[in-house]
Amino acid sequence: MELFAFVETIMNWAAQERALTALIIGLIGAAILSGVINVGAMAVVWLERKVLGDVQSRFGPNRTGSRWGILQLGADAIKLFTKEDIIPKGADKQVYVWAPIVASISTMLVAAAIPFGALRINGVDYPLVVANMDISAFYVEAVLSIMVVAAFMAGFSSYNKYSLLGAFRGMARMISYEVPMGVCVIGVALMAHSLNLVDIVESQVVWYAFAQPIGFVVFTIALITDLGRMPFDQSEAEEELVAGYVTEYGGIRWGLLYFQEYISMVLGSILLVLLFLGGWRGPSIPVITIFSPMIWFLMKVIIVLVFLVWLRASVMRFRIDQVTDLGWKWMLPLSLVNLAWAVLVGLYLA
Amino acid sequence: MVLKGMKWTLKTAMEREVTRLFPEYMMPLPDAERGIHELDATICIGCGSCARICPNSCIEMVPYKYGNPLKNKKMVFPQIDFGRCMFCGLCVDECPVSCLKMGKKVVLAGWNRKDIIYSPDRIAVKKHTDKEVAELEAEAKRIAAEKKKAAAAAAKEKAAKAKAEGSGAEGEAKKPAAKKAAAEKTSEGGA
Amino acid sequence: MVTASEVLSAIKSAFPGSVKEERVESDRRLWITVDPGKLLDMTKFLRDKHGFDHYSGAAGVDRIADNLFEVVEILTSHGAHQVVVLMKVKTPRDAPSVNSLTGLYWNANWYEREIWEMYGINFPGHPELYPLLLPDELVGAFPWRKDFKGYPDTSTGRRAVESVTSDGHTEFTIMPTDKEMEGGVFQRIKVPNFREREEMELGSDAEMIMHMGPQHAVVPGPFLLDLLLDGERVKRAFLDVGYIHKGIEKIMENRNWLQALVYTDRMCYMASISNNEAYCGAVEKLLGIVPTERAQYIRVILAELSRIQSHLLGTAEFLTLIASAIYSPFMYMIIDREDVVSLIESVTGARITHTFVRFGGVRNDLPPDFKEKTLPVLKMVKEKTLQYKDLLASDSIYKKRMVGVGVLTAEKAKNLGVSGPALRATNVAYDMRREDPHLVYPDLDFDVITRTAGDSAARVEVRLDEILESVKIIEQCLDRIPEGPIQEKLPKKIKPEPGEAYYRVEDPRGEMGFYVVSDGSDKPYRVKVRGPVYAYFQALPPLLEGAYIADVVAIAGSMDACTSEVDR
Amino acid sequence: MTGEPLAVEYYIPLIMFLVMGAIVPIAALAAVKIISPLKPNRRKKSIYEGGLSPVRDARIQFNVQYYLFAIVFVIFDVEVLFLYPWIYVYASEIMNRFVLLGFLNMAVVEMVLFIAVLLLGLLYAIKKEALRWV
Repeated sequence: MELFAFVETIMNWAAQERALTALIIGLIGAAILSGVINVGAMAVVWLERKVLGDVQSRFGPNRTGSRWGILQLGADAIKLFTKEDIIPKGADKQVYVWAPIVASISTMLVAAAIPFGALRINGVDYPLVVANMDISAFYVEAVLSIMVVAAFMAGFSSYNKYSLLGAFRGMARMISYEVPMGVCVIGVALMAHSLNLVDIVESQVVWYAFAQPIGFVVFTIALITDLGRMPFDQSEAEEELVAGYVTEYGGIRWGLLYFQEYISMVLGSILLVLLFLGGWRGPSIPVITIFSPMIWFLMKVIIVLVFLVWLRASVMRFRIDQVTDLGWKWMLPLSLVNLAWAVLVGLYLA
Repeated sequence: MVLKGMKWTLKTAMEREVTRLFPEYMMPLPDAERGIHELDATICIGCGSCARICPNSCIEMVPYKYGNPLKNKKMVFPQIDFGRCMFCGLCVDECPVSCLKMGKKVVLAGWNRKDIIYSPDRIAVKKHTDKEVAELEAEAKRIAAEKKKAAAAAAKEKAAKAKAEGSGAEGEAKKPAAKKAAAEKTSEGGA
Repeated sequence: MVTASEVLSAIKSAFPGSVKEERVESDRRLWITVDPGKLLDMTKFLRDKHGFDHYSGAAGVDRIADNLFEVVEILTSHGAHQVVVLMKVKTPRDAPSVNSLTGLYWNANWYEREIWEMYGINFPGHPELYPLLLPDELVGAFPWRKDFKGYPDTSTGRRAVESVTSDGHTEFTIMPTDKEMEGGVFQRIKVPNFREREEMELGSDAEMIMHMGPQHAVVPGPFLLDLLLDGERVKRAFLDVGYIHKGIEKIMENRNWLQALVYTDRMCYMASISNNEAYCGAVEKLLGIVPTERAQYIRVILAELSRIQSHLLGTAEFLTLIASAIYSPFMYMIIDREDVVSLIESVTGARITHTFVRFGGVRNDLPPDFKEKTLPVLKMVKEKTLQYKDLLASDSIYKKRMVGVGVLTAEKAKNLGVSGPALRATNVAYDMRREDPHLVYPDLDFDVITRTAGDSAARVEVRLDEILESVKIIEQCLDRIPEGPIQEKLPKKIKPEPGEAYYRVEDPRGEMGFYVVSDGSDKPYRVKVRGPVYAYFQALPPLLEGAYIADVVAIAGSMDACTSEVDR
Repeated sequence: MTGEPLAVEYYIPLIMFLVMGAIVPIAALAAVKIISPLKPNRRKKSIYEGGLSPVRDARIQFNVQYYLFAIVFVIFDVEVLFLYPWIYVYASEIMNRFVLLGFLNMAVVEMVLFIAVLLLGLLYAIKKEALRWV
């Protein structure tokens, strides 16, 4: 009966005029955002190559499209689209095919609830967000870990030992860091008295990175782990497991999985900026006042992204047992310490 | 902690790249570089030492026009198959007249295997022109004719001597035969 | 100090009448031919009573003229004294059999397996006499015998057979010729192949065997490391080599003395000067010449430069294995190495395969401004190496990953027969430059670097410290190098007197020995290479047991292996 | 149930995004099907394992240790789930009435007790080596 009531509510709602607006907004938002994050991720792939090149005294891409190699990604995309699409023998075909799609869905679902900056009109910031939910922080954190399910699907269905181990490693890593990450989000939400990302940003008179330094560090580490970046990229450690869970993927299927990783990297950086680095808050810039929150926001995101790439170039990889140990024995207690700190500050000092 | 590494990478990011963009910028090569061979066709005597010492048998002696017929009687010069050459430099060391050298050219590419078999013409850095060759050939003919004359004269003399002293020319006759046998042996080895 | 003649008299008094032939070449070399029946006792006597605790290798020689096979066992000591005993055992050609030394020395295993598959000499008492280097089709063909005609018989002109599979792929199979099958030249020996052997070890359903290699990121070249895994822990490791076996030792028998030199470069391109030097040193012994002093200095300078570049690359490759190819200090080491390689190139004319050392000298003299060019590079290398040491010492992830991983104790390392940095990391100061002085090394002042921990971190530290020592050596050489000729006078045709020589040098990776036999012709009769990496590889499986997959990579990387030399 | 508290407007875009997320890869796969050549054979379809055919297959029985990991995770994830609604509650008016000794908020006390019990469990798990990677 509950379900029936729910359907009825939806029908009632759909009869209203607001329904059409919401649908149109949703569709336009989805189309625009999927374009934006795809382009953003492409920019990040290019950025990574260029930054890595710089850090290692190399040029990075420098032939395709002028000295800066900006067309390199186009060339790569053409290659991926024209490669033969092969499903290995012995693979669990359904799961194998669905893994990239699930990955893509997970990132899109995250993108729906994440504010991509704001516009400042008459001194008020209007956030650019499609689904401004009350519990968006909780929602984003939950949906972000669907990515690892996709990775597990990919690894498990491939019928390959490297993939299998990679999938296990990815899962274990997610398991070990999901809890500290959640507790850190709770710490932030406590101080902001809200789980809405827009409210969290707006409540950051002082960045939460300064208000909760431990939480910031733990969250960053947990985020890097969730994104599978160095030094936590055990699930695709190429020296041991070749390419981990994507070993058996080729052509566009590999391209999709690979690309989703970069999209989630962008989204993760945005999340870090929103939760701890004050989001789009920042002084107005004259003349382009309307875009000033956007500029601050993008600047912070790019700095976080560059930091991630830079980290990749300068640290060694942990062993998987050390990663899980670190998660359970250090990150979880530390996140609880942070929570206690947040409770104290939130309850008695504020 | 890992901060030292991060500091180092940051520092390097600020510095200039050390990579060279290859076709535009070639690295400086030392004088001793063992690159593509350079043949001085004007002094090569076509002895084939290089072909014999080559561990990969990539040198073949082939006829070639613009050499010095005075020195190189058969007018054969080394042709090098760079598909097999490993640039060990033994041929250069072995050359008795130092006509073969290895230069600073190292770029070696072709569309197929035949493209990287370099004929004497391609590796020659010094060669005679048509005119010079003609002159030298004339010269060679002249010298050969003179020699023939001299040899005939010597033979006459010798014959005269031999008549006088008995048979002594047997040793002379044996020598060319031995040489011929040796040449056959090497050609087998080369193949 | 114990000398070779003392060892000889001790053997003679303990085993009267069992020494058939004897030759005391110098204080450090003793050649004896012994009674096959007494081989085991005599080896045991040498090991227990006279400190010969290092089995350096074994070589098979086909004496077809005498209708005999020879097996030469090379015994030395880890620092107790400097005598090398080359103990020959003769065995008839029609039923060759020599007692196995695996009971006395664990590391005799691979050497005997190699002789068995190449010559068909049987080793009673060997626990696993399986083919090591040869592909399955060639087992039983005994390709290193002198009467081997090529496989398939090159005289019949039949080569690999081309066939097209059902999905359109061209496959090549090498079949034995009919003549060989009929004539019984080709006897197929029935032994379980590698895969069958490892499948026997598979236990419960939770275990699996994972290939690492032959085409895998961990390996420095194609070899197969199979891990029997329980979860992520290695229960057993199996190692299969021979994927790129080039048969260099056999090729050298078919080239003349000078041409054969070229192939020593290609054994391991990271250490080509050392390999050149080892081969030339052995031939010089046969020829009875000594290189000129200037040539000796040049050889030392280049060998040490080559050691620097090899250690830099070895450490860099090792870092890629525990970090990733993106880890920047890897690139920095490669960049530093480029300068060193350019220096070597300015002398030899080639960047990796130098073919530089010649009998009695070297190919080129140093360029005139060599010293001015070298000193800044050395200074840079020194600075950078100290920085790398500092970086690794301060990196907590590195310490977490490497300290206490892949620990070798001194006893175990000696038993496994490893040498070079891996042995010195266990506090055994065993360095050929000290043990078997050659060139001008005795005049030079340098330390043999050791560490006590014996783990992967210690091995890398030893390597980095050795770079500093090499810098020291080169600086001394540059100060002292005399003027003079770079090439000793050589006979026009290089034809050493019949005889044999064993010469060993300190390769960047350890003990590199060349055993060279001459029959008086212009070609080597037999060349046997005793390479350091061969010993490392053999020691790898026992070292890996109980490690995580991630540690397997680290341990294998810290050994700084070079497959090309194993499959020489 | 009324229309307002469900806030359907927020969830309709999510469905749109879900559809969009599925369409992009499916469109890409369809494009590849049209553009790229397809000539599969046994070798191309074979599993990559270092260039050799694998010994036995990759479907092994997993070590029970993996499940221990998962169980510990489930326990703690539930903890985190409990914490989320608690954020809204602990500082509310109602809870401010339950204050011990003038400053101890009962909601906080309860949560501290709850987490303490779980931490004891974690300690036990660590002690028993349930979290040791295999």
